[in-house]
Amino acid sequence: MRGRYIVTPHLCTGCRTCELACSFTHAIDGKPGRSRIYPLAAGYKDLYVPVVCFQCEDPACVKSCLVNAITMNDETGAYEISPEKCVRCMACVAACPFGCSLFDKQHNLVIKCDLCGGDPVCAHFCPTKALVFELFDEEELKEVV
Amino acid sequence: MKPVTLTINGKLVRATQGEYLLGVLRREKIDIPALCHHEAVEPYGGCRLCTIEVTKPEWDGWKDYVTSCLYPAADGLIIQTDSPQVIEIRRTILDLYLARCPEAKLVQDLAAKYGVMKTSYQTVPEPNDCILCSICTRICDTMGFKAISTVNRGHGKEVAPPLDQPPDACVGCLACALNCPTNYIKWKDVGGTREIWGKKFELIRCEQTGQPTITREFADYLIANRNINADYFKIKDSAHRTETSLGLGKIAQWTREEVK
Amino acid sequence: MKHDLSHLPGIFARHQQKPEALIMILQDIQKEYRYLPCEALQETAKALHVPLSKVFSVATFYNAFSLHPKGKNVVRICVGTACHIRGAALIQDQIENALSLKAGQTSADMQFSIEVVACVGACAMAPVVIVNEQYHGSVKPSGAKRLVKGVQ
Amino acid sequence: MGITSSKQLLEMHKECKATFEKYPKKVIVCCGTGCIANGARKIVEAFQAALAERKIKDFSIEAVKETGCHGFCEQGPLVVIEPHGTFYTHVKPKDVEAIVEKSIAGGEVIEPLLYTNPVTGNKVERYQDVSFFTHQHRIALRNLGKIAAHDIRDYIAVGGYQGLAKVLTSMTPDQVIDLIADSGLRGRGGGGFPAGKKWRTCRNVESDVRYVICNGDEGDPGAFMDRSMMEGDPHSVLEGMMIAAFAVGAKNGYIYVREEYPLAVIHLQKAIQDCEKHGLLGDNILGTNFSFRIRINRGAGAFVCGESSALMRSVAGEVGEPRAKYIHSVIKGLWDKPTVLNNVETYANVPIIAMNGPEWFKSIGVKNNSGTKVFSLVGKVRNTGLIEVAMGTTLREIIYDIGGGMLDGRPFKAVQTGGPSGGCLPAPQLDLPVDFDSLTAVGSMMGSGGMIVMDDKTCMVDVARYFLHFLVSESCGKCVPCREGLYQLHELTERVCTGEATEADLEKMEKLSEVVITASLCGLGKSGPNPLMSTIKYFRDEYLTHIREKRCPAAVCKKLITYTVIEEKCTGCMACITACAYNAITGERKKPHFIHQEKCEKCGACVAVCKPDAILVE
Repeated sequence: MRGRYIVTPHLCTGCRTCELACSFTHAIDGKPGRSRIYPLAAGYKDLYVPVVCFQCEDPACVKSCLVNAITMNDETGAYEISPEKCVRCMACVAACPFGCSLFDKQHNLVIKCDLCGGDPVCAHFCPTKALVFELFDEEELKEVV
Repeated sequence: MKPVTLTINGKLVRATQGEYLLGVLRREKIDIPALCHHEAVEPYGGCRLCTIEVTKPEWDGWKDYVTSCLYPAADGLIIQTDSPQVIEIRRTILDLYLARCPEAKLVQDLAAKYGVMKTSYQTVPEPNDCILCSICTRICDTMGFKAISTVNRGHGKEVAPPLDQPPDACVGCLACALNCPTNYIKWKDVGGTREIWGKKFELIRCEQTGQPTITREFADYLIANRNINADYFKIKDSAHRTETSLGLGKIAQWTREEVK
Repeated sequence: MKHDLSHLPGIFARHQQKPEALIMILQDIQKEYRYLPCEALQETAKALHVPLSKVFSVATFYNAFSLHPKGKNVVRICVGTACHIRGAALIQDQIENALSLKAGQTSADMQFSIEVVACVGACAMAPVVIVNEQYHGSVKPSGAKRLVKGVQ
Repeated sequence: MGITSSKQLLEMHKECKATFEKYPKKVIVCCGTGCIANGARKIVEAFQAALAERKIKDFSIEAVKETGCHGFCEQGPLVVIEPHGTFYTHVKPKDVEAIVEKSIAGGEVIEPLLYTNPVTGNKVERYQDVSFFTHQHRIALRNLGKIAAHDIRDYIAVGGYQGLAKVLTSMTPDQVIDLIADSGLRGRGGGGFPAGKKWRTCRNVESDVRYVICNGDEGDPGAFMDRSMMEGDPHSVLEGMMIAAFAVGAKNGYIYVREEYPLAVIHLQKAIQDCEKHGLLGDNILGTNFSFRIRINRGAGAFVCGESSALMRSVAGEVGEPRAKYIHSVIKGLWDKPTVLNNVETYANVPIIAMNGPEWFKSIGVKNNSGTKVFSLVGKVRNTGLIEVAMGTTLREIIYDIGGGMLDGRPFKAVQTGGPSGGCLPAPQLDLPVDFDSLTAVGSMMGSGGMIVMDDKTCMVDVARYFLHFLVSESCGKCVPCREGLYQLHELTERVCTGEATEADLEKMEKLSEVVITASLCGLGKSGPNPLMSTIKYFRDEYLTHIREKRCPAAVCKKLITYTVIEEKCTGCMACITACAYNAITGERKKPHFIHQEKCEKCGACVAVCKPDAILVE
């Protein structure tokens, strides 16, 4: 299952539901994790943008990782950080030009959006449909892959 | 990738030929202790705690005791992860560890789990918390810095920077210290400077928030060797996110006005 | 201590600066300077493009290398099994006494170093003491002192 | 000007043979390490000087050969006059003049220089009749004491490189492997793994590159077989490696030599250069498409580098830490390529097996253990030296027939085989046939061939402590059972030696030993407790005497012994007083002396100088 986020900023109210959804989805031992998605004020009145990993082509996080802990999940197309492999050197956190690799202090983990295995929970919870996760159709998928 | 079938503690389990058994066992949620294992680096086989018992029908009852971190899966292997012999090996090793690292919490806890509360051997003359797992040196090697290594050999082995001087090759990434199982490697970050292995580093300050990020040396290494745009390191992640939202906001605002 | 490092390029060239020749290069350096000076290790790392940490690791792993200067005269006492059961320990006592040094040490005036070696392969003449590459076989405790006094 | 065909090699063989046999008489001066240490070089110089001034019919300095070790190092320097075999021992430079005059020119025998049989007291004229040699069967050592070690022409004269020629021109690699497999040759380095099987595995691995390595890192203390072979007959080793390389398909070979063996390095280097000059190493050897090169790597003092994976890392210029060998180094060895690693003696056997065939080799030795084995017979035995016997020869034959029995007539107590990985065998095991399987069955092992004989003055606890001390300092430190386990075993054994141990400690030692053996990463740890285990097994009483009575029956363990003067015997010569570095002895001339226990360091200096044996150690 591969797809992409469709963001419609003027629908976003900055309610931070997506953030909560992310945080709870990534809880470990019942402790919510740090959110991988950040709905931020976008510089204009009533305008918010949920900032989340773009799953770039040739991502800086992957290039900066010296232990190859960040790899693409072939099924979802998401770049995922292996928590066992990650050595917490903060290279990717410093290198991502969008600030989407983060350090979760509570769990002592470097984290980023993993698309929840192909069906991001944040999008489900967005009350205004500002954040939608849309699957690629067959033709598009061929292009992407 | 040939699939194989193993018998683990009496249960049939599928695996891939040649993959190391520790991975298979952990996938099966079997608790196998290991002190020198780290997924970022090649298996080492130093602590021997992940020793298991293996046999095959054609071995005529002969059993081998092998470290699962390095033993490749093969069809028909029969594995026992907690036979009395295996437990005895682990208990003895932990007993020996306690004689070397009596104060290391990790070792104490693991030993206690195996019923060893106090070492039955002579504590070594100068005990410390280094368990000589080599995770630090192997991570440093894998990352490409090769700044620290083990020196001497045998019982006198230790981890040290070359010539016992602040290592030139160290970029202050802290990976050695942050992955040390017993937190033996000391470092400190004070007021935008970092110190580790006797070497001092300036941390980059975010141009917007003034907060410290990684060391200048580490960033320079990534710029030079990993082809990462130098500008990315000028601000910290939160500032990057703000910039991203503002950038996207501009486009959104423009579309909004268009629509109007 | 500063060293004349002019011998090093020749040593590196003799081994074509190959990283796998590291051990042999260090042996040649040790032969030249009678130990491995820090500067030489740094130069070696540079010339072979081998990390300094690896050079240091190798230099401290093998018995043959010393990071401290050796004395002008090196007395090596073989403590191989054959020598051991024919009384190498007594010989060692005598020599250590005669030179007021312990095995592994070098005298303050840099005249003598005492080393023990696991076996020099001259077991048929046990016990063996080697003074400056000269082998002495069937050494008696009473004769041990004379061996080193002879050099003094 | 190289040799480009087997025909040319045969011609060269004839020519060299003619030179080799030009003079009816030959003088063999043993130049093994032992004899050199005793002054063999000076003997050679003396011959040169003596013959420079004097012309002898049918003789010249060319007929004076500096050969490899004869093995009888105890009696060196040795000089043999061939073809009669007149055997002169303890030769001094001043004797040379007489040897030239009487023996060479005159044909007489110089009685005082002959070997005296220690049992009968009779003089023995020919070395063939010396019991040390008569019971031996020399295959690997075939050329030692026969040809000049540094002269390729001598080697070719005695049929050298004919095995290689035969293999290259008339056999396929698979046939060579079959031949070695059929012969039953097992690795002489210790484990006894069948060489043919190893070669076949290597050949069958798919790879573009393969390597052949010769393990000359003879680290076992108390062993010097490989040293003597590398020094005395380097070409046999090279030829064996070449045949192996042809069989497995390797283009490059390495010889890893201990750094304590400088002469071996020099001789091997010379041999390699000579081979290159004659086209026996390099491209298209003997006109075939077989190409092979050999390089020498000097070790740097690490016993663990005798372990194959550690050795290979050391050849690559790295720290000699072993790796787990669940994938064997034959498959993934040097630089991760398939690699055949055999030891010096194994290779030295190969050329002659190639020449004489597998049936011949199998006819020597016993079932599953064909051929011979070289041992360094040392310790408290009369005739110490290098020996080679057929597999299956008993310990008793070796120690009593070849070794001439115990030194100073003291009782036999144990023999240690296999070095730090082996064990100590007691008197009831004397009739054990010496072969790989029999030794392993009784808790020792063949090892590379050290055989150290011990008498009642050897403390078995001290021997175990000695080996553990050695292993603790030689452990690479990678794995816990070896690094920490052997350290603790040494500490515990030390406690036995000082009388602080309890019987519970003894049990603890046995249990810990089991774990170290099963759980260690490499052979060093896996066999490390053997000396301890075997001494506890066969000499438990001695341990118990240390523990219960705080007494060392062999009077070795310093903490448990005292030195006292036997007043009736003391002549009051004051020699001990002068010798004692700790001022622990007082007394007046011609009056019995006295040892002050609180000052005595038990160094043994007094015993060594006491002529009337008046010092009691117990």
